[in-house]
Amino acid sequence: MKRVLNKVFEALLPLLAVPVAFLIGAMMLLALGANPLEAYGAMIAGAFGDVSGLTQTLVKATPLLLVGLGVCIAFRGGVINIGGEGQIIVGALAATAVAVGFKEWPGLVLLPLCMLAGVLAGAMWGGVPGILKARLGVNEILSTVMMNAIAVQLSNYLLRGPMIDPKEIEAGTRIAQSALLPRSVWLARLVPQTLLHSGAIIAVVLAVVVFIFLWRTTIGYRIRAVGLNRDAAKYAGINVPFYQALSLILGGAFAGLAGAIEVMGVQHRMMENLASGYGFSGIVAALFGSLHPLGSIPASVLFGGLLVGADKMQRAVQVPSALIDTLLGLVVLLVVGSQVISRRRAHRRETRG
Amino acid sequence: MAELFTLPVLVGILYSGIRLATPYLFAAIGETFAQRSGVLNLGVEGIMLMGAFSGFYVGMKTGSPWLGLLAAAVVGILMGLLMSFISITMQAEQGISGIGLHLFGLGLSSLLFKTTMGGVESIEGFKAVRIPLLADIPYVGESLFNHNLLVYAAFLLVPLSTWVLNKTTLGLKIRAVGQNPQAADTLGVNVTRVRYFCVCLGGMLAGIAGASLSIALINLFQENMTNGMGFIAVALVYFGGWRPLGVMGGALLFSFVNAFQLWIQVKGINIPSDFAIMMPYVLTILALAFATKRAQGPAALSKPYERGEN
Amino acid sequence: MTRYLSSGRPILEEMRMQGIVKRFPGVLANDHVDFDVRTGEVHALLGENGAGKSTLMRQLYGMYKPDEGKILIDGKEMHFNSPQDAINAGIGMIHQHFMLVPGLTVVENIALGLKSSRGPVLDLDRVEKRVLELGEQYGLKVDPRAYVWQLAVGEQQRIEIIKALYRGASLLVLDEPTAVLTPQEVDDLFVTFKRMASEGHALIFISHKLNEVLAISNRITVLRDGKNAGTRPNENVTRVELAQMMVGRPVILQYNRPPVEAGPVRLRIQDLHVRGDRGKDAVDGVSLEICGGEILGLAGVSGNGQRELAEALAGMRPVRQGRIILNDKEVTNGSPLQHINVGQSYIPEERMKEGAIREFSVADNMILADHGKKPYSRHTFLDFKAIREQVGKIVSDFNVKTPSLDTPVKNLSGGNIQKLILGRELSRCPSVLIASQPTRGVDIGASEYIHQRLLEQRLCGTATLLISEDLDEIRALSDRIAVMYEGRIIGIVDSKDATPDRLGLMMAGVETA
Amino acid sequence: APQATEVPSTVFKVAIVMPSSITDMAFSQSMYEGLKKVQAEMGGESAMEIAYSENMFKVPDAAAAIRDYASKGYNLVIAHGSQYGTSLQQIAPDFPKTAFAWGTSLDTFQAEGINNVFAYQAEAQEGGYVLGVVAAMMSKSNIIGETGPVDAGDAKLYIEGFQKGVLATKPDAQVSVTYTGSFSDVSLMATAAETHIAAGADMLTGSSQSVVGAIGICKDKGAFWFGTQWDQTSLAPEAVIASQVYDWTGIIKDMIASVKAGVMGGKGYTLTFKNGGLVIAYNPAITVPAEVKAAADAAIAAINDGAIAP
Ligand SMILES: Nc1ncnc2c1ncn2[C@@H]1O[C@H](COP(=O)(O)OP(=O)(O)OP(=O)(O)O)[C@@H](O)[C@H]1O
Ligand SMILES: Nc1ncnc2c1ncn2[C@@H]1O[C@H](COP(=O)(O)OP(=O)(O)OP(=O)(O)O)[C@@H](O)[C@H]1O
Ligand SMILES: [Mg+2]
Ligand SMILES: [Mg+2]
Repeated sequence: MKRVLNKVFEALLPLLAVPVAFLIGAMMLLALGANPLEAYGAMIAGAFGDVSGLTQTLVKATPLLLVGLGVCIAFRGGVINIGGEGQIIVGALAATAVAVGFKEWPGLVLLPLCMLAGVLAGAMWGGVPGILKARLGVNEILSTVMMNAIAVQLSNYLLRGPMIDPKEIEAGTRIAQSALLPRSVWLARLVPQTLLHSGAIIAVVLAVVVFIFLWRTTIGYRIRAVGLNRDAAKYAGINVPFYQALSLILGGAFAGLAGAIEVMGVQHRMMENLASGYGFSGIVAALFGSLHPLGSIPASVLFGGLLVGADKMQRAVQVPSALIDTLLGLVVLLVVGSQVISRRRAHRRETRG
Repeated sequence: MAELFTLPVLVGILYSGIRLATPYLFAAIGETFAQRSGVLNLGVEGIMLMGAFSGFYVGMKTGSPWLGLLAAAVVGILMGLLMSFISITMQAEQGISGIGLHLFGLGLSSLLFKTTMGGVESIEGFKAVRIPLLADIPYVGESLFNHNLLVYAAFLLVPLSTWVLNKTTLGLKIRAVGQNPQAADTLGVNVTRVRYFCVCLGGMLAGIAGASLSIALINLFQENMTNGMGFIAVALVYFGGWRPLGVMGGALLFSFVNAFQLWIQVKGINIPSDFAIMMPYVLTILALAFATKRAQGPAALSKPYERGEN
Repeated sequence: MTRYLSSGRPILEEMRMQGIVKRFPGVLANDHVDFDVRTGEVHALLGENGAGKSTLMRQLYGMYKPDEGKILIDGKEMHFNSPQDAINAGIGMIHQHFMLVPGLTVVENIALGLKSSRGPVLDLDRVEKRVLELGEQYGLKVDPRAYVWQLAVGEQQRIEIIKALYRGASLLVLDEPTAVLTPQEVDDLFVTFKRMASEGHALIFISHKLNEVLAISNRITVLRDGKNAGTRPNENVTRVELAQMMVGRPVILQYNRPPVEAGPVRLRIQDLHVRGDRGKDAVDGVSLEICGGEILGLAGVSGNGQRELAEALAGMRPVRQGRIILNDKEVTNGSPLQHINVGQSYIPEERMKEGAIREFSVADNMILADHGKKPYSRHTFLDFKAIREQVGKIVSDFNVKTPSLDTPVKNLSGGNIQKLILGRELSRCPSVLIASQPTRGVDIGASEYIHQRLLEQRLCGTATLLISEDLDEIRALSDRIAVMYEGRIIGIVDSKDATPDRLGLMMAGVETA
Repeated sequence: APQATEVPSTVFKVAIVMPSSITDMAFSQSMYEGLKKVQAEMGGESAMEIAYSENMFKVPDAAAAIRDYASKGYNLVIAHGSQYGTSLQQIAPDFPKTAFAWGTSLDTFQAEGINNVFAYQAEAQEGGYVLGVVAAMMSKSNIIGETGPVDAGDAKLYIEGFQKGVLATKPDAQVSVTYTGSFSDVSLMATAAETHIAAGADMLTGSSQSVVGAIGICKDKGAFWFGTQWDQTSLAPEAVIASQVYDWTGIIKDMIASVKAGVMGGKGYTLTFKNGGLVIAYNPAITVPAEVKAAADAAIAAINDGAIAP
């Protein structure tokens, strides 16, 4: 019991760095002529203080968690997936295409089909770097960065051509967005009058599934083995390139699902900038959760809350939105920078024990 | 298609490609140093933005692009120091520190821009310097030898950094620290110091990369003006197999194709612009996929070093 | 008054470690250890795997800080914060685990950290000249322009030694420098060490080979479970006594090898050609057959193709020409998994890199090759209960010393990792076993155990290819001995006829009838 | 909890949510400055309060902001991006006491039974046409370059209108169009301008906040530029001939008056020459020949009376 408490304490220790980041932020706020107390009050209240804030936080946490799960798998498999952005986009595109294309189909069939389409598209977008790495040794950082840019252009093309909302053409405005998804694929709202949708539950369930997958199945075992020591895994008969590719494919699949769920649960249509930032924020969420699927759950909520609260703060005290990025950057830097403190504490504890 | 393979087009691609490649070269060669020493710095983009802003601001206030360049370099070093402290001294996971640094730089550069300038302005940056005889070479002379100083500097950096990495004691230390920091440590090489040096050098070059946009190539600052260049620069390090010459190859390939796709559009070739815009990204992946020789990365890349932990 | 060595360095009269305590998670690696060495002597440090020898020396070299205790040099207390401090104090160290940078050339590795004669610019030609001189002088043959990753471990060891000689320390720590050298090389090296001692150097020498220790040292200290179990002058001790001091019980130093009915041919290698890292054929037409119940020893100086042969047999290195047939099934250029599925086990030479996953727990490492099979898993789900049961049994059978089954393998000593890998591979009841240097760096107690298990395996019909540079081991275990020279089998002799002299000649490339 | 009642009725509270920043020299800045102007006319902060959220490129964030402002009792909440429409349609019915506005679009959702939404749209093609006429007449090479972010929305309207204007004036002129695929890639936009100039263009135009990069290139290379959405003269007084300026003040004032009169929505506004929402701002530093200005004025007149439909 004490051991568990110690571990939990050590996991939370880095969060003590958040106030330090906020202290620096407070100085910036003062310099901008805003009242830091008012600002941070608005931030915390905005993110967790009422139903509206809390639901917004959870809405944000959902894609972060889904992307983060993919990041966990990929990192555990020893590959760095920074292609989340692109994978979200293609996942959302695919889900939209299926939903709009077969809008007459019953929701019972169409809804899972849309999610599947998102998963498959994301898997494909992660699979290209995966297979390029497995077959031709192309570094995945390079290919995932490039695939992000390609996805953006693909989306630009589809959303102003084949997939554009016919109403936009009629109206002559030609805004690059798809038609509205049929209601049958909208994810159920968990709290009326808010955006919180059942995708959040799917994400949490999947976190548990990923945990079981990574630590309780042979495939997960192989992925972790490959991630930690390729040579040893190879000698043990594990097909290293295959599992590297698989981890990128699964990473992509989760990001793709995040995209699908985002259109089905929140936006109800595909539009530009759907992904913007989630691909990277998902990495941050996963790493805040120590690359553990279950740890990613609170980490995503925390990071989602930070994003929502920061927006609220910006509105409450009217400072440039750039302050938010600055503050988030500081939080990330200080939190990861102080993780070493809890590592050292654990080390000391084990050395004494 | 034939109209694309005319002399003016090729000369135009050569000229634009070289200019486009300049910020990538600075940033990617800086990142090459960081990675060769074992530090993956994903925050290049944020540093570039800070360099672009500080270079522009100082250049504008003093009227001297040289002072702007100096400011960008100093700010780049400071950002590098921050990255070093977090990822080397505090041994944080490097990927995420870099993303944090990126967010920080992105935010702070716009914040400073908003509070100090408030709106987009332009300045007189570095002027093109025509190299007398060379620029007179028919066809290619103007494309190659009529650029501003930072463009030349970026390309001179390639042989210089190759030489430093391969022929100096410092370069040897960098390579050793990136592959087996423990071995280097046991020989009395100060792993921390070498990594700090490389990350700060990388930061300085990323700062200059940003400044090359704001005080030499485009001569203005706007929020998020690098628009993902920093991440492409990191990718180019992998493309180049951690060698400056290879990095230059990647930067030029990417930039030439980018210049080429604009010509496709200008010449009204009938493909959707989005596909034209994709070309440099697709070709960069393909070029690497079909390259015959593949370099091995620094073995200790992105692994924090702690003595005794081995 | 300071005295000086011929290299111009001051002589280090006496180094004294007092009451050194060092803890690691779950382990008390050094428990109030006193240890000293004086100019002109070779002081040997003995102990089982995990006894704390390397840990003690790493503190002397500034790699760890002692939790308690003092280090005194010439009576002055020293505080080493980094190896650089130790180097400045005149200490040099050859590390048990090579401290080489694989992607650099031999000269670059040696020049690393040294001042260059040309200031900031490297002067590799000069280093190369000096390296060749040293190699000549001490009988250590190296190719200065080769990349370290291209070299066999024996060659890497020579580079480590040259690195230390090049730097010329007053006090030199040698942590198992002979583990991968041939007897001839060891003899040459000892001449060097003796000369260094007589010049006024102080040397600390660690080895698991008792005859080496007795041959070279003036004094011998034995560590047991982190404590100093006693320091003796060389003259007063015997091998048997030392073994008993280390292990705490008598150790058999002789094996009997009962005759076994040879079974069918299990491993057949036909005209095998395999490329080495340097692009040439490292295995250049090898043909061998090993029957069930037989141990075929493969002797040879390291770097003659043994590593490449073993890797090809494991399915890790492409075969350029020729065939490998395992249990009548052709597996040429098959994946490692195919080899495993046909019933092969493999103990790799580079155990930390290829045999185990450092961050994985003992239990996870035990199931590395078999995790997909019963009883470890069912329908892709791992069965933790069965795993713990089976693994617990192997751990206790093979006497692997570990705090728990959940301890990350990186916290075990090398010898225990070795036993773990061996336990894993042997408990799979392989029909063919490829064992590369199975007891290299392993203490005598553990070697004894490993040898017995290999002999037992022979009784139940395993065909074993035993690759080793330890002639005693080869001779004690093998039924037949093949000698490899420059990628070819230069001859195969029955172990009865394999005198050390004859083997030595064959290893030097002389074919004997 | 909503605190709508606590607001003193004398202060009119306006909030705006924008996809880019208030200093983008384009779409967002034009609206923000319009609000500022109206504020000044109404008597400063005591009469009208302005709150803004910028860089809201993520629609859910923007939606949260819109909802937030509405619940805080703002009288008019402007969703300044067509991508916000779907969200607005869901939010507006929850706050019948708040007036909303969005653009660019003309859909006030009255068909869906919503009565508290205004819509507005800039007829960007009108100014595009007029500037196209000017560019065609002033061009010596008869080659004209246009460069935009993405081939959609406001940019598309403007670029097509410009093209029509050029071709109506000089049918043999050559107009080429490039897109960079991004609203913020300043560097690629600059290269696009470089490419147009290399292809012989002497008159250039483009849309989005990233054109600032292209303007700098025009200045360096001696080409001329036409701006849209915002008067871009200040960036390069020697290169910008004229800009189509969006003047939202008329619309804003009308909306405020409506709200004060109790009409919370249902009106679709357009920004046109006719209603004074579009203005051609000539750069005083560059002399535009009188006959060119006359032709431009004629084009405006023709557009206003419907003789030309750009
Ligand atoms: N970095 C470390 N972290 C945790 N435990 C360690 C570490 N280094 C050594 N140990 C533990 O300390 C003990 C002593 O190890 P040490 O390496 O000193 O043994 P040794 O006497 O050199 O053994 P060998 O003969 O195998 O080399 C072992 O139990 C080992 O597992
Ligand atoms: N190849 C290696 N790379 C990194 N760390 C290692 C390596 N080998 C051993 N260690 C570390 O050293 C610690 C102590 O092991 P030690 O060095 O004493 O092994 P050893 O028994 O002497 O090795 P061997 O018997 O294989 O020569 C281990 O706990 C492990 O953490
Ligand atoms: Mg040891
Ligand atoms: Mg050992």
